[in-house]
Amino acid sequence: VGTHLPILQWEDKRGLAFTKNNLSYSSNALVIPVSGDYYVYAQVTFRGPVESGHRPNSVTEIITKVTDSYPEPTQLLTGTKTLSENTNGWFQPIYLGAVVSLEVGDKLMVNVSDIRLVDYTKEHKTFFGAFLL
Amino acid sequence: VGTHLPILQWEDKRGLAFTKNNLSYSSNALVIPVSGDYYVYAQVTFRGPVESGHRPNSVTEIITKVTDSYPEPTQLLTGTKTLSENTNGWFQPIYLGAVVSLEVGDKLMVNVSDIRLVDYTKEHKTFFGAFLL
Amino acid sequence: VGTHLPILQWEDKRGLAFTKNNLSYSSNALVIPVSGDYYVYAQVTFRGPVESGHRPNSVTEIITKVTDSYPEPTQLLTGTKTLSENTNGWFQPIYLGAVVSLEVGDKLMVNVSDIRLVDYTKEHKTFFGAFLL
Amino acid sequence: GMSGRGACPAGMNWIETAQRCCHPCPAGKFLSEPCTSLGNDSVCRDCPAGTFRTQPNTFRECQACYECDRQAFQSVLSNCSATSNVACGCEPGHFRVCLDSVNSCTEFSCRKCQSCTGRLIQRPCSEMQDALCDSSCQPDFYREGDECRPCHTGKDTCSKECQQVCGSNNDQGSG
Repeated sequence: VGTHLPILQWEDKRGLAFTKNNLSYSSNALVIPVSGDYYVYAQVTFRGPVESGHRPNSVTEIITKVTDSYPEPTQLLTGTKTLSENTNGWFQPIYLGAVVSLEVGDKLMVNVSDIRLVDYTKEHKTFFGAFLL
Repeated sequence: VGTHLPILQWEDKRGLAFTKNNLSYSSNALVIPVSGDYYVYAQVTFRGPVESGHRPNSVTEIITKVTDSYPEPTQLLTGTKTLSENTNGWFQPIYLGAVVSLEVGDKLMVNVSDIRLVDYTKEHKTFFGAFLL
Repeated sequence: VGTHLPILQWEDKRGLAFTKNNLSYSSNALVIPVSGDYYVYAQVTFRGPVESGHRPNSVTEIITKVTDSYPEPTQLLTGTKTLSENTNGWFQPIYLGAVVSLEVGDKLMVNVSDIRLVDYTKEHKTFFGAFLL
Repeated sequence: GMSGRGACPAGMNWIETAQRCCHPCPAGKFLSEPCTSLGNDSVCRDCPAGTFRTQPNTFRECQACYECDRQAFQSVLSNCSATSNVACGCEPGHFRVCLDSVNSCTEFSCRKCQSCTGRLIQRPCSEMQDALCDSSCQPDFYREGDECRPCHTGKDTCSKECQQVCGSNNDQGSG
Protein backbone atom coordinates (compact mmCIF):
# COMPACT_ATOMS: atom_id res chain seq x y z
CA VAL A 1 0.00 0.00 0.00
CA GLY A 2 1.45 3.38 -1.05
CA THR A 3 1.66 4.85 2.38
CA HIS A 4 5.00 3.30 3.27
CA LEU A 5 6.29 5.80 0.72
CA PRO A 6 8.48 8.67 1.94
CA ILE A 7 6.66 11.52 3.71
CA LEU A 8 7.35 15.12 2.73
CA GLN A 9 8.33 17.74 5.27
CA TRP A 10 6.82 21.23 5.03
CA GLU A 11 7.57 24.80 6.03
CA ASP A 12 4.60 26.11 8.08
CA LYS A 13 5.63 29.63 9.09
CA ARG A 14 7.95 31.41 6.71
CA GLY A 15 7.11 33.01 3.37
CA LEU A 16 3.65 32.18 2.04
CA ALA A 17 3.18 29.38 4.58
CA PHE A 18 0.85 29.87 7.57
CA THR A 19 -1.45 27.95 9.88
CA LYS A 20 -4.43 29.39 11.76
CA ASN A 21 -7.72 28.51 13.49
CA ASN A 22 -5.86 25.78 15.42
CA LEU A 23 -5.05 23.83 12.28
CA SER A 24 -1.47 22.99 13.32
CA TYR A 25 1.52 21.34 11.72
CA SER A 26 3.68 18.88 13.62
CA SER A 27 5.97 16.00 12.61
CA ASN A 28 5.24 16.32 8.92
CA ALA A 29 1.47 16.37 9.32
CA LEU A 30 -1.42 18.83 9.43
CA VAL A 31 -3.40 18.07 12.57
CA ILE A 32 -7.18 18.47 12.37
CA PRO A 33 -8.49 20.62 15.28
CA VAL A 34 -12.23 20.10 14.78
CA SER A 35 -14.25 17.38 13.04
CA GLY A 36 -15.85 18.37 9.74
CA ASP A 37 -15.51 18.42 5.98
CA TYR A 38 -12.27 19.91 4.69
CA TYR A 39 -11.06 20.75 1.21
CA VAL A 40 -7.59 19.19 1.24
CA TYR A 41 -5.09 19.94 -1.55
CA ALA A 42 -1.42 19.57 -2.44
CA GLN A 43 0.83 20.10 -5.42
CA VAL A 44 4.21 18.44 -5.79
CA THR A 45 6.53 19.42 -8.63
CA PHE A 46 8.74 16.50 -9.55
CA ARG A 47 11.90 17.00 -11.58
CA GLY A 48 14.82 14.94 -12.84
CA PRO A 49 17.19 13.54 -13.60
CA VAL A 50 18.73 13.22 -10.19
CA GLU A 51 21.78 11.06 -10.50
CA SER A 52 22.68 9.57 -13.82
CA GLY A 53 21.03 6.44 -14.97
CA HIS A 54 18.22 6.40 -12.47
CA ARG A 55 15.19 7.49 -14.44
CA PRO A 56 11.90 6.40 -12.94
CA ASN A 57 9.12 5.62 -15.34
CA SER A 58 6.49 7.26 -13.14
CA VAL A 59 5.94 9.70 -10.25
CA THR A 60 3.27 9.44 -7.56
CA GLU A 61 1.84 11.82 -4.96
CA ILE A 62 -0.56 10.60 -2.24
CA ILE A 63 -2.39 12.62 0.43
CA THR A 64 -2.80 10.25 3.38
CA LYS A 65 -4.79 10.35 6.61
CA VAL A 66 -3.51 8.80 9.83
CA THR A 67 -5.90 8.28 12.72
CA ASP A 68 -4.42 7.44 16.12
CA SER A 69 -7.10 4.87 16.79
CA TYR A 70 -6.47 2.97 13.53
CA PRO A 71 -3.16 1.28 12.73
CA GLU A 72 -3.17 1.79 8.98
CA PRO A 73 -3.05 5.08 7.09
CA THR A 74 -5.87 5.81 4.63
CA GLN A 75 -5.06 7.01 1.14
CA LEU A 76 -7.33 10.01 0.47
CA LEU A 77 -6.09 11.32 -2.88
CA THR A 78 -3.59 9.93 -5.37
CA GLY A 79 -2.00 11.47 -8.46
CA THR A 80 0.23 9.17 -10.43
CA LYS A 81 1.71 9.69 -13.90
CA THR A 82 4.08 7.85 -16.18
CA LEU A 83 7.01 9.83 -17.49
CA SER A 84 7.49 9.99 -21.21
CA GLU A 85 10.05 12.69 -21.41
CA ASN A 86 13.04 11.20 -23.16
CA THR A 87 14.79 14.54 -22.86
CA ASN A 88 17.32 14.59 -20.05
CA GLY A 89 15.92 17.45 -17.97
CA TRP A 90 12.23 16.97 -17.12
CA PHE A 91 9.77 18.46 -14.63
CA GLN A 92 6.15 17.60 -13.90
CA PRO A 93 3.65 19.06 -11.40
CA ILE A 94 0.84 16.94 -9.90
CA TYR A 95 -2.06 18.79 -8.23
CA LEU A 96 -4.63 17.04 -6.02
CA GLY A 97 -7.64 18.47 -4.20
CA ALA A 98 -10.97 17.22 -2.82
CA VAL A 99 -13.41 17.38 0.08
CA VAL A 100 -12.90 14.74 2.77
CA SER A 101 -14.62 14.17 6.12
CA LEU A 102 -12.12 14.32 8.96
CA GLU A 103 -12.23 13.83 12.72
CA VAL A 104 -10.51 15.94 15.35
CA GLY A 105 -6.94 14.63 15.77
CA ASP A 106 -6.65 13.16 12.30
CA LYS A 107 -3.27 13.80 10.69
CA LEU A 108 -2.81 14.62 6.99
CA MET A 109 0.46 13.88 5.21
CA VAL A 110 1.83 13.85 1.68
CA ASN A 111 3.73 10.77 0.45
CA VAL A 112 5.74 10.67 -2.75
CA SER A 113 7.18 7.86 -4.83
CA ASP A 114 10.75 9.22 -4.67
CA ILE A 115 11.75 12.09 -2.45
CA ARG A 116 14.88 12.82 -4.49
CA LEU A 117 12.68 13.84 -7.42
CA VAL A 118 10.72 16.47 -5.47
CA ASP A 119 11.47 20.11 -6.32
CA TYR A 120 11.29 21.65 -2.86
CA THR A 121 13.42 24.69 -3.86
CA LYS A 122 10.48 27.09 -4.36
CA GLU A 123 7.41 27.39 -2.13
CA HIS A 124 5.16 28.25 -5.08
CA LYS A 125 5.98 25.00 -6.89
CA THR A 126 5.31 22.47 -4.13
CA PHE A 127 2.62 23.22 -1.51
CA PHE A 128 0.05 21.56 0.75
CA GLY A 129 -2.99 22.83 2.63
CA ALA A 130 -6.53 22.33 3.91
CA PHE A 131 -9.52 24.47 4.94
CA LEU A 132 -12.74 23.70 6.77
CA LEU A 133 -15.92 24.17 4.71
CA VAL B 1 -20.77 19.16 -28.60
CA GLY B 2 -18.37 17.08 -26.50
CA THR B 3 -21.11 16.19 -24.14
CA HIS B 4 -22.36 13.21 -26.10
CA LEU B 5 -19.25 11.60 -24.64
CA PRO B 6 -19.71 8.75 -22.16
CA ILE B 7 -20.83 9.77 -18.67
CA LEU B 8 -19.05 8.35 -15.62
CA GLN B 9 -20.93 6.60 -12.84
CA TRP B 10 -19.95 7.29 -9.23
CA GLU B 11 -20.12 5.68 -5.80
CA ASP B 12 -21.86 8.12 -3.42
CA LYS B 13 -22.04 6.25 -0.10
CA ARG B 14 -19.27 3.76 0.51
CA GLY B 15 -15.68 4.44 1.53
CA LEU B 16 -14.64 8.09 1.29
CA ALA B 17 -17.75 8.99 -0.72
CA PHE B 18 -20.60 10.93 0.91
CA THR B 19 -23.33 13.45 0.14
CA LYS B 20 -24.92 15.88 2.59
CA ASN B 21 -26.87 19.15 2.90
CA ASN B 22 -29.30 17.86 0.26
CA LEU B 23 -26.65 17.73 -2.43
CA SER B 24 -27.81 14.39 -3.84
CA TYR B 25 -26.53 11.97 -6.42
CA SER B 26 -28.89 10.29 -8.88
CA SER B 27 -28.52 8.79 -12.36
CA ASN B 28 -24.85 9.67 -12.68
CA ALA B 29 -25.31 13.31 -11.66
CA LEU B 30 -24.91 15.55 -8.62
CA VAL B 31 -28.21 17.41 -8.22
CA ILE B 32 -27.99 21.01 -6.97
CA PRO B 33 -30.37 21.60 -4.02
CA VAL B 34 -30.07 25.38 -3.70
CA SER B 35 -29.03 28.08 -6.18
CA GLY B 36 -25.62 29.64 -5.56
CA ASP B 37 -21.92 29.55 -6.39
CA TYR B 38 -20.28 26.16 -6.03
CA TYR B 39 -16.67 25.04 -6.25
CA VAL B 40 -16.98 22.01 -8.53
CA TYR B 41 -14.04 19.61 -8.99
CA ALA B 42 -13.18 16.19 -10.41
CA GLN B 43 -10.11 14.11 -11.06
CA VAL B 44 -10.05 11.22 -13.51
CA THR B 45 -7.03 8.95 -13.74
CA PHE B 46 -6.74 7.53 -17.23
CA ARG B 47 -4.59 4.49 -17.94
CA GLY B 48 -3.75 2.19 -20.83
CA PRO B 49 -3.23 0.28 -22.91
CA VAL B 50 -6.62 -1.33 -22.90
CA GLU B 51 -6.63 -3.74 -25.80
CA SER B 52 -3.72 -4.10 -28.15
CA GLY B 53 -3.31 -1.59 -30.89
CA HIS B 54 -5.93 0.86 -29.72
CA ARG B 55 -3.86 3.74 -28.42
CA PRO B 56 -5.71 7.03 -28.31
CA ASN B 57 -3.75 10.15 -29.07
CA SER B 58 -5.45 12.12 -26.30
CA VAL B 59 -7.66 11.84 -23.20
CA THR B 60 -10.40 14.30 -22.24
CA GLU B 61 -12.42 14.97 -19.09
CA ILE B 62 -15.37 17.40 -19.11
CA ILE B 63 -17.56 18.53 -16.20
CA THR B 64 -20.98 19.26 -17.70
CA LYS B 65 -24.15 20.95 -16.46
CA VAL B 66 -27.60 19.81 -17.56
CA THR B 67 -30.67 21.93 -16.89
CA ASP B 68 -34.11 20.33 -17.28
CA SER B 69 -35.54 23.29 -19.15
CA TYR B 70 -32.75 23.42 -21.71
CA PRO B 71 -32.09 20.69 -24.32
CA GLU B 72 -28.33 21.16 -24.55
CA PRO B 73 -25.78 20.44 -21.79
CA THR B 74 -23.28 23.17 -20.94
CA GLN B 75 -19.57 22.37 -20.74
CA LEU B 76 -18.28 23.94 -17.51
CA LEU B 77 -14.68 22.66 -17.25
CA THR B 78 -12.54 20.71 -19.69
CA GLY B 79 -9.15 19.03 -19.26
CA THR B 80 -7.73 17.51 -22.42
CA LYS B 81 -4.20 16.20 -22.95
CA THR B 82 -2.36 14.49 -25.78
CA LEU B 83 -0.59 11.27 -24.92
CA SER B 84 3.06 10.95 -25.76
CA GLU B 85 3.93 7.90 -23.78
CA ASN B 86 5.45 5.43 -26.15
CA THR B 87 5.92 2.97 -23.33
CA ASN B 88 3.25 0.35 -23.27
CA GLY B 89 1.83 0.94 -19.79
CA TRP B 90 0.83 4.59 -19.22
CA PHE B 91 -1.33 6.47 -16.68
CA GLN B 92 -2.33 10.10 -16.54
CA PRO B 93 -4.47 12.02 -14.01
CA ILE B 94 -6.47 15.12 -15.03
CA TYR B 95 -7.75 17.40 -12.24
CA LEU B 96 -10.34 20.14 -12.81
CA GLY B 97 -11.87 22.61 -10.37
CA ALA B 98 -13.53 26.03 -10.47
CA VAL B 99 -16.37 28.16 -9.12
CA VAL B 100 -19.58 28.09 -11.18
CA SER B 101 -22.98 29.67 -10.62
CA LEU B 102 -25.68 26.99 -10.45
CA GLU B 103 -29.46 26.97 -10.09
CA VAL B 104 -31.52 24.62 -7.97
CA GLY B 105 -32.19 21.44 -9.97
CA ASP B 106 -29.11 21.72 -12.15
CA LYS B 107 -27.32 18.41 -12.67
CA LEU B 108 -23.52 18.03 -12.80
CA MET B 109 -21.89 15.14 -14.65
CA VAL B 110 -18.42 14.06 -15.74
CA ASN B 111 -17.88 13.00 -19.36
CA VAL B 112 -14.74 11.29 -20.62
CA SER B 113 -13.33 10.70 -24.07
CA ASP B 114 -13.09 6.92 -23.61
CA ILE B 115 -14.58 5.11 -20.64
CA ARG B 116 -12.36 2.04 -21.18
CA LEU B 117 -9.32 4.15 -20.24
CA VAL B 118 -10.68 5.31 -16.86
CA ASP B 119 -9.01 3.82 -13.75
CA TYR B 120 -12.04 3.43 -11.51
CA THR B 121 -10.37 0.73 -9.35
CA LYS B 122 -9.40 3.08 -6.49
CA GLU B 123 -11.56 5.85 -5.05
CA HIS B 124 -8.55 8.04 -4.30
CA LYS B 125 -7.49 8.11 -7.95
CA THR B 126 -10.77 9.11 -9.61
CA PHE B 127 -13.19 11.37 -7.71
CA PHE B 128 -15.83 14.08 -8.20
CA GLY B 129 -17.43 16.62 -5.88
CA ALA B 130 -18.87 20.08 -5.24
CA PHE B 131 -19.45 22.41 -2.30
CA LEU B 132 -21.47 25.60 -1.87
CA LEU B 133 -19.42 28.72 -1.11
CA VAL C 1 12.04 35.82 -11.86
CA GLY C 2 9.02 34.53 -13.82
CA THR C 3 6.84 37.55 -13.40
CA HIS C 4 8.24 39.45 -16.34
CA LEU C 5 6.41 36.77 -18.34
CA PRO C 6 3.38 37.78 -20.39
CA ILE C 7 0.16 38.40 -18.45
CA LEU C 8 -3.10 36.82 -19.61
CA GLN C 9 -6.25 38.85 -20.22
CA TRP C 10 -9.59 37.51 -19.07
CA GLU C 11 -13.32 37.80 -19.88
CA ASP C 12 -15.15 38.75 -16.65
CA LYS C 13 -18.79 39.14 -17.69
CA ARG C 14 -19.89 37.02 -20.61
CA GLY C 15 -20.72 33.32 -20.57
CA LEU C 16 -19.67 31.46 -17.43
CA ALA C 17 -17.53 34.37 -16.23
CA PHE C 18 -18.75 36.59 -13.37
CA THR C 19 -17.48 38.71 -10.50
CA LYS C 20 -19.39 39.51 -7.31
CA ASN C 21 -19.03 40.62 -3.66
CA ASN C 22 -16.75 43.47 -4.85
CA LEU C 23 -14.09 41.10 -6.16
CA SER C 24 -13.47 43.08 -9.35
CA TYR C 25 -11.44 42.59 -12.49
CA SER C 26 -9.45 45.44 -14.01
CA SER C 27 -6.36 45.67 -16.26
CA ASN C 28 -5.78 41.93 -16.34
CA ALA C 29 -6.01 41.45 -12.58
CA LEU C 30 -8.49 40.35 -9.93
CA VAL C 31 -8.54 43.07 -7.28
CA ILE C 32 -8.97 41.94 -3.66
CA PRO C 33 -11.76 43.91 -1.93
CA VAL C 34 -11.23 42.73 1.67
CA SER C 35 -8.21 41.26 3.46
CA GLY C 36 -8.41 37.56 4.26
CA ASP C 37 -7.55 34.05 3.13
CA TYR C 38 -8.60 33.22 -0.42
CA TYR C 39 -8.57 29.99 -2.39
CA VAL C 40 -7.02 31.14 -5.67
CA TYR C 41 -7.03 28.88 -8.75
CA ALA C 42 -6.39 28.94 -12.50
CA GLN C 43 -6.16 26.47 -15.35
CA VAL C 44 -4.38 27.25 -18.60
CA THR C 45 -4.62 24.83 -21.52
CA PHE C 46 -1.51 25.11 -23.65
CA ARG C 47 -1.49 23.78 -27.21
CA GLY C 48 0.82 23.66 -30.18
CA PRO C 49 2.31 23.83 -32.64
CA VAL C 50 1.85 27.40 -33.64
CA GLU C 51 3.03 28.63 -37.02
CA SER C 52 6.70 29.26 -36.55
CA GLY C 53 8.40 25.91 -36.20
CA HIS C 54 9.31 27.11 -32.73
CA ARG C 55 8.60 24.17 -30.46
CA PRO C 56 9.12 24.93 -26.78
CA ASN C 57 10.43 22.22 -24.49
CA SER C 58 8.30 23.36 -21.57
CA VAL C 59 5.24 25.41 -20.59
CA THR C 60 4.79 27.44 -17.40
CA GLU C 61 1.83 29.05 -15.63
CA ILE C 62 2.31 31.36 -12.62
CA ILE C 63 -0.32 33.02 -10.42
CA THR C 64 1.25 36.27 -9.23
CA LYS C 65 0.34 38.85 -6.59
CA VAL C 66 1.12 42.56 -7.04
CA THR C 67 0.85 44.87 -4.07
CA ASP C 68 0.90 48.63 -4.65
CA SER C 69 3.19 49.18 -1.70
CA TYR C 70 5.81 46.71 -2.92
CA PRO C 71 7.70 47.10 -6.19
CA GLU C 72 8.09 43.44 -7.06
CA PRO C 73 5.38 40.90 -7.82
CA THR C 74 5.21 37.79 -5.64
CA GLN C 75 4.90 34.37 -7.25
CA LEU C 76 2.11 32.57 -5.40
CA LEU C 77 1.66 29.36 -7.42
CA THR C 78 3.65 27.88 -10.28
CA GLY C 79 2.92 24.95 -12.58
CA THR C 80 5.68 24.11 -15.02
CA LYS C 81 6.01 21.04 -17.23
CA THR C 82 8.40 19.82 -19.89
CA LEU C 83 6.86 18.79 -23.17
CA SER C 84 7.61 15.39 -24.56
CA GLU C 85 5.05 15.28 -27.30
CA ASN C 86 6.81 14.42 -30.48
CA THR C 87 3.56 14.35 -32.43
CA ASN C 88 2.91 17.65 -34.05
CA GLY C 89 -0.47 18.45 -32.50
CA TRP C 90 -0.22 18.58 -28.70
CA PHE C 91 -2.16 20.10 -25.79
CA GLN C 92 -1.50 20.22 -22.08
CA PRO C 93 -3.64 21.68 -19.27
CA ILE C 94 -2.00 22.98 -16.06
CA TYR C 95 -4.26 23.48 -13.02
CA LEU C 96 -3.13 25.41 -9.92
CA GLY C 97 -5.01 26.15 -6.69
CA ALA C 98 -4.18 27.00 -3.07
CA VAL C 99 -5.09 29.17 -0.09
CA VAL C 100 -3.16 32.44 0.17
CA SER C 101 -3.43 35.34 2.59
CA LEU C 102 -4.22 38.56 0.74
CA GLU C 103 -4.65 42.22 1.68
CA VAL C 104 -7.30 44.60 0.41
CA GLY C 105 -6.05 46.11 -2.88
CA ASP C 106 -3.78 43.21 -3.78
CA LYS C 107 -3.95 42.27 -7.47
CA LEU C 108 -3.84 38.69 -8.76
CA MET C 109 -2.64 37.90 -12.27
CA VAL C 110 -1.74 34.87 -14.37
CA ASN C 111 1.59 34.82 -16.25
CA VAL C 112 2.50 32.26 -18.89
CA SER C 113 5.75 31.26 -20.53
CA ASP C 114 4.47 31.87 -24.08
CA ILE C 115 1.16 33.54 -24.81
CA ARG C 116 0.98 32.12 -28.34
CA LEU C 117 0.69 28.63 -26.85
CA VAL C 118 -2.40 29.42 -24.76
CA ASP C 119 -5.70 27.92 -25.96
CA TYR C 120 -8.03 30.88 -25.47
CA THR C 121 -10.73 29.52 -27.82
CA LYS C 122 -13.09 27.98 -25.20
CA GLU C 123 -13.92 29.40 -21.76
CA HIS C 124 -14.08 25.92 -20.16
CA LYS C 125 -10.46 25.12 -21.06
CA THR C 126 -8.67 28.17 -19.63
CA PHE C 127 -10.07 29.87 -16.52
CA PHE C 128 -9.06 31.83 -13.40
CA GLY C 129 -10.80 32.64 -10.13
CA ALA C 130 -10.70 33.19 -6.37
CA PHE C 131 -13.05 33.02 -3.37
CA LEU C 132 -12.83 34.20 0.21
CA LEU C 133 -12.83 31.44 2.84
CA GLY D 1 -48.94 31.36 -12.92
CA MET D 2 -48.24 29.94 -9.46
CA SER D 3 -47.56 26.26 -8.99
CA GLY D 4 -45.04 24.03 -7.26
CA ARG D 5 -41.51 23.75 -8.50
CA GLY D 6 -41.31 21.87 -11.75
CA ALA D 7 -45.04 21.58 -12.22
CA CYS D 8 -45.34 24.18 -14.98
CA PRO D 9 -47.77 23.94 -17.87
CA ALA D 10 -46.27 22.89 -21.19
CA GLY D 11 -44.16 25.60 -22.75
CA MET D 12 -43.39 27.32 -19.45
CA ASN D 13 -40.38 26.99 -17.15
CA TRP D 14 -40.20 27.17 -13.35
CA ILE D 15 -38.27 30.27 -12.22
CA GLU D 16 -36.79 29.62 -8.79
CA THR D 17 -36.12 33.25 -7.90
CA ALA D 18 -39.63 34.30 -8.87
CA GLN D 19 -41.20 31.08 -7.53
CA ARG D 20 -43.44 30.90 -10.61
CA CYS D 21 -43.72 29.55 -14.11
CA CYS D 22 -42.79 31.90 -16.95
CA HIS D 23 -42.59 31.64 -20.71
CA PRO D 24 -39.02 31.08 -21.91
CA CYS D 25 -37.23 33.72 -23.93
CA PRO D 26 -36.65 32.90 -27.59
CA ALA D 27 -33.31 31.69 -28.93
CA GLY D 28 -30.82 34.56 -29.20
CA LYS D 29 -32.12 36.13 -25.98
CA PHE D 30 -31.78 35.55 -22.22
CA LEU D 31 -34.06 36.12 -19.26
CA SER D 32 -33.31 39.55 -17.83
CA GLU D 33 -36.32 39.71 -15.49
CA PRO D 34 -38.75 36.87 -14.74
CA CYS D 35 -42.50 37.34 -15.31
CA THR D 36 -44.72 38.73 -12.63
CA SER D 37 -48.15 37.34 -11.77
CA LEU D 38 -49.48 37.49 -15.33
CA GLY D 39 -46.91 34.89 -16.35
CA ASN D 40 -46.30 36.21 -19.81
CA ASP D 41 -44.35 39.40 -19.29
CA SER D 42 -40.80 38.10 -18.76
CA VAL D 43 -38.20 40.67 -19.78
CA CYS D 44 -35.93 39.06 -22.36
CA ARG D 45 -32.81 40.78 -23.66
CA ASP D 46 -30.65 40.12 -26.72
CA CYS D 47 -27.55 38.03 -26.15
CA PRO D 48 -24.63 40.52 -25.95
CA ALA D 49 -22.07 40.41 -28.76
CA GLY D 50 -19.83 37.38 -28.40
CA THR D 51 -22.56 35.25 -26.80
CA PHE D 52 -25.43 33.13 -28.07
CA ARG D 53 -28.40 30.89 -27.17
CA THR D 54 -29.44 28.33 -29.72
CA GLN D 55 -32.74 27.42 -27.97
CA PRO D 56 -35.62 29.07 -26.10
CA ASN D 57 -34.47 29.42 -22.48
CA THR D 58 -34.87 30.99 -19.09
CA PHE D 59 -31.15 31.40 -18.43
CA ARG D 60 -29.79 34.56 -16.84
CA GLU D 61 -26.93 34.74 -19.32
CA CYS D 62 -26.03 33.56 -22.81
CA GLN D 63 -23.21 31.16 -23.68
CA ALA D 64 -19.84 32.62 -24.63
CA CYS D 65 -18.92 32.00 -28.29
CA TYR D 66 -15.93 29.81 -29.01
CA GLU D 67 -13.13 31.35 -31.06
CA CYS D 68 -11.32 29.82 -34.01
CA ASP D 69 -7.70 28.98 -33.29
CA ARG D 70 -5.96 31.23 -35.79
CA GLN D 71 -2.52 30.17 -34.62
CA ALA D 72 -3.40 26.57 -35.45
CA PHE D 73 -4.42 27.64 -39.00
CA GLN D 74 -8.13 27.49 -38.26
CA SER D 75 -10.48 29.74 -40.20
CA VAL D 76 -14.00 30.91 -39.49
CA LEU D 77 -16.61 28.98 -41.52
CA SER D 78 -19.49 30.89 -39.96
CA ASN D 79 -19.37 33.67 -37.41
CA CYS D 80 -20.96 33.42 -34.00
CA SER D 81 -24.48 34.88 -34.09
CA ALA D 82 -27.01 35.46 -31.33
CA THR D 83 -28.46 32.01 -32.05
CA SER D 84 -25.41 29.96 -33.11
CA ASN D 85 -21.83 29.36 -32.02
CA VAL D 86 -18.90 30.08 -34.32
CA ALA D 87 -18.02 27.27 -36.75
CA CYS D 88 -14.32 26.77 -37.47
CA GLY D 89 -12.58 24.98 -40.31
CA CYS D 90 -9.09 24.98 -41.79
CA GLU D 91 -7.44 27.64 -43.90
CA PRO D 92 -7.01 26.82 -47.58
CA GLY D 93 -4.09 24.44 -48.13
CA HIS D 94 -4.67 22.79 -44.72
CA PHE D 95 -6.69 19.80 -43.55
CA ARG D 96 -8.13 18.75 -40.18
CA VAL D 97 -6.15 16.50 -37.86
CA CYS D 98 -8.66 15.31 -35.26
CA LEU D 99 -7.13 15.50 -31.80
CA ASP D 100 -9.88 13.52 -30.17
CA SER D 101 -10.46 10.54 -32.34
CA VAL D 102 -13.60 9.49 -30.46
CA ASN D 103 -15.30 12.85 -30.16
CA SER D 104 -16.41 13.66 -33.75
CA CYS D 105 -13.46 15.94 -34.33
CA THR D 106 -14.71 18.94 -32.41
CA GLU D 107 -11.08 19.43 -31.32
CA PHE D 108 -8.77 19.54 -34.27
CA SER D 109 -5.65 21.27 -35.53
CA CYS D 110 -5.01 22.12 -39.15
CA ARG D 111 -2.01 20.70 -40.96
CA LYS D 112 -0.51 21.79 -44.24
CA CYS D 113 -1.60 19.64 -47.19
CA GLN D 114 1.25 17.72 -48.80
CA SER D 115 2.08 19.03 -52.23
CA CYS D 116 2.32 16.21 -54.75
CA THR D 117 5.21 17.85 -56.63
CA GLY D 118 6.16 15.68 -59.53
CA ARG D 119 3.34 13.24 -58.92
CA LEU D 120 -0.23 12.82 -60.05
CA ILE D 121 -2.78 13.70 -57.38
CA GLN D 122 -4.90 10.64 -56.64
CA ARG D 123 -7.15 12.57 -54.24
CA PRO D 124 -6.94 16.31 -53.70
CA CYS D 125 -6.52 17.75 -50.20
CA SER D 126 -9.90 18.46 -48.56
CA GLU D 127 -11.17 19.88 -45.26
CA MET D 128 -11.14 16.45 -43.67
CA GLN D 129 -8.12 14.71 -45.20
CA ASP D 130 -4.72 15.23 -46.75
CA ALA D 131 -4.03 14.96 -50.45
CA LEU D 132 -3.18 11.47 -51.70
CA CYS D 133 -0.26 11.50 -54.16
CA ASP D 134 0.38 8.87 -56.76
CA SER D 135 3.32 6.71 -55.75
CA SER D 136 5.00 6.96 -59.14
CA CYS D 137 6.50 10.13 -60.56
CA GLN D 138 4.91 12.09 -63.39
CA PRO D 139 6.49 12.04 -66.82
CA ASP D 140 9.60 14.29 -66.96
CA PHE D 141 10.25 13.59 -63.27
CA TYR D 142 12.60 11.01 -61.78
CA ARG D 143 12.66 9.49 -58.30
CA GLU D 144 15.28 10.55 -55.81
CA GLY D 145 14.64 9.04 -52.37
CA ASP D 146 10.93 9.52 -51.84
CA GLU D 147 10.80 12.68 -53.90
CA CYS D 148 10.16 13.26 -57.58
CA ARG D 149 12.59 15.69 -59.27
CA PRO D 150 12.08 17.38 -62.62
CA CYS D 151 14.39 16.08 -65.38
CA HIS D 152 15.72 19.21 -66.96
CA THR D 153 17.10 20.96 -63.93
CA GLY D 154 20.39 21.42 -65.74
CA LYS D 155 22.05 19.40 -63.04
CA ASP D 156 25.29 17.95 -64.31
CA THR D 157 25.02 14.78 -62.23
CA CYS D 158 22.19 12.58 -63.40
CA SER D 159 21.83 9.46 -61.30
CA LYS D 160 21.10 6.08 -62.86
CA GLU D 161 17.42 6.62 -62.06
CA CYS D 162 17.58 10.07 -63.59
CA GLN D 163 19.13 8.77 -66.75
CA GLN D 164 16.64 5.99 -67.12
CA VAL D 165 13.77 8.47 -66.99
CA CYS D 166 15.27 11.61 -68.34
CA GLY D 167 18.27 10.28 -70.28
CA SER D 168 16.68 10.70 -73.74
CA ASN D 169 15.12 14.13 -73.17
CA ASN D 170 18.30 15.42 -71.44
CA ASP D 171 20.25 14.95 -74.71
CA GLN D 172 17.64 16.87 -76.67
CA GLY D 173 16.98 19.53 -74.01
CA SER D 174 20.44 20.82 -73.20
CA GLY D 175 21.96 19.85 -76.62
